[in-house]
Amino acid sequence: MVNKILFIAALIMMLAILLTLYRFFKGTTAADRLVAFDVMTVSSLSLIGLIAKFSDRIIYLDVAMVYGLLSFLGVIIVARYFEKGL
Amino acid sequence: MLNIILAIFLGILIIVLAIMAVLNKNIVVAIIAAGAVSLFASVLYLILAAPDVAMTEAAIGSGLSTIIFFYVLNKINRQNG
Amino acid sequence: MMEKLNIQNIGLTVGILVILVGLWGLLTQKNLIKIVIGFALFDTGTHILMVSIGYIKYRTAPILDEAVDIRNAAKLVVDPIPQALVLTAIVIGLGITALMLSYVLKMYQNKKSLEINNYKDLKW
Amino acid sequence: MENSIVEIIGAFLVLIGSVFLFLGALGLVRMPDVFNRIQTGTKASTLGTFLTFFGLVFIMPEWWGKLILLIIFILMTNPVSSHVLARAAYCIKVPMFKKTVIDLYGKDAEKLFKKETKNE
Repeated sequence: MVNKILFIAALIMMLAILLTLYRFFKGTTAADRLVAFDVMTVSSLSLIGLIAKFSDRIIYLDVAMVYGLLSFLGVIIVARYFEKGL
Repeated sequence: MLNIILAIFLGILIIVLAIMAVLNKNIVVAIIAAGAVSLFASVLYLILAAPDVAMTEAAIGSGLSTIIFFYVLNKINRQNG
Repeated sequence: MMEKLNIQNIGLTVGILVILVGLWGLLTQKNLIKIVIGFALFDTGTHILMVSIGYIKYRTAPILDEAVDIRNAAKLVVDPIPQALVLTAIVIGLGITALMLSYVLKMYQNKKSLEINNYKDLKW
Repeated sequence: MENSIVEIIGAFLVLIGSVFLFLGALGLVRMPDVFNRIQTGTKASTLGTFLTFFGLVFIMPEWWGKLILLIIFILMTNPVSSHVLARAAYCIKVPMFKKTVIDLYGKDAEKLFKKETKNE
């Protein structure tokens, strides 16, 4: 029961990542693509949480933490570059 | 079963982002796409049972590489005018 | 057909395709920074290829904690040697990327151009 | 195979979180300009990730320490990145949607950017 519901949740998250990939592919300005990148990484963060539950290892959550920190850093760096140079 | 679906999905995502990083005219978008390739490759390493490689790839391949690319791009723009 | 569809074969296919896309970008682009981006893609492809060589079916990550019994650990975990090799290769790839970018900066300071067609100094 | 009622509550929380992530991505496709996309995308995806990790606390009770740490981390960093993104998009003058009614940030931003360039 629980495993089936989590399987459906993982499928919905994959669909969400595909929709943001469409915006990343088509977005007219560079800022659009940066927003799409941000939402894509946050969605895959919760996908990592589901992978950790399915394979039953707590060590995978550390990867989620590093992943979130580095995606945040990337968005900040690109936004600073847009604003007035690094 | 979920592992195989996730691996196929991440593979398609990685290849589409890589083709976009090669073909796009705008250099900023190309650098962001190359960073996204590294980030999704780290999720693929997680499915291939290598969490230490996933951590290092997310930290170095995506974070530090992007910072170095934008540092050089900023220096080039500043010399221009 | 369905027996061939396991995670190891998918990883090998994705790795080879990313290597080919990176090589295509390395050879056909005219901008110097785009060439360095193609090299970075090539690097990522080789890493995916090497990690998926060491994967064994139905086994888990080679980190010993309470989920993995120490006495039966050799029958429970995947091969850790390719992962250690890739861990070294990632850091060396960062070093090579930084070196190539510093060369790009020096070349731009000399000629004020990023086009590869303007650099013909060695063809005399 | 029987599951306790707490685990089923957690699974439904994860399902609601994934639906919120999907709605955020749908808004990212449907909205007309950059600022609307920033608003709908980051707000809905923050709530979706929060609900997903909170549901995993119910399913795996012995992992609660790292999951709560991740929730606090998401709640701190995601609004900051959305704010920085909106400021950068305003600064490079991305065109707004043509039905935009009011722009209160305009005059303040002009003064602010002028002062910053003078200081340099």
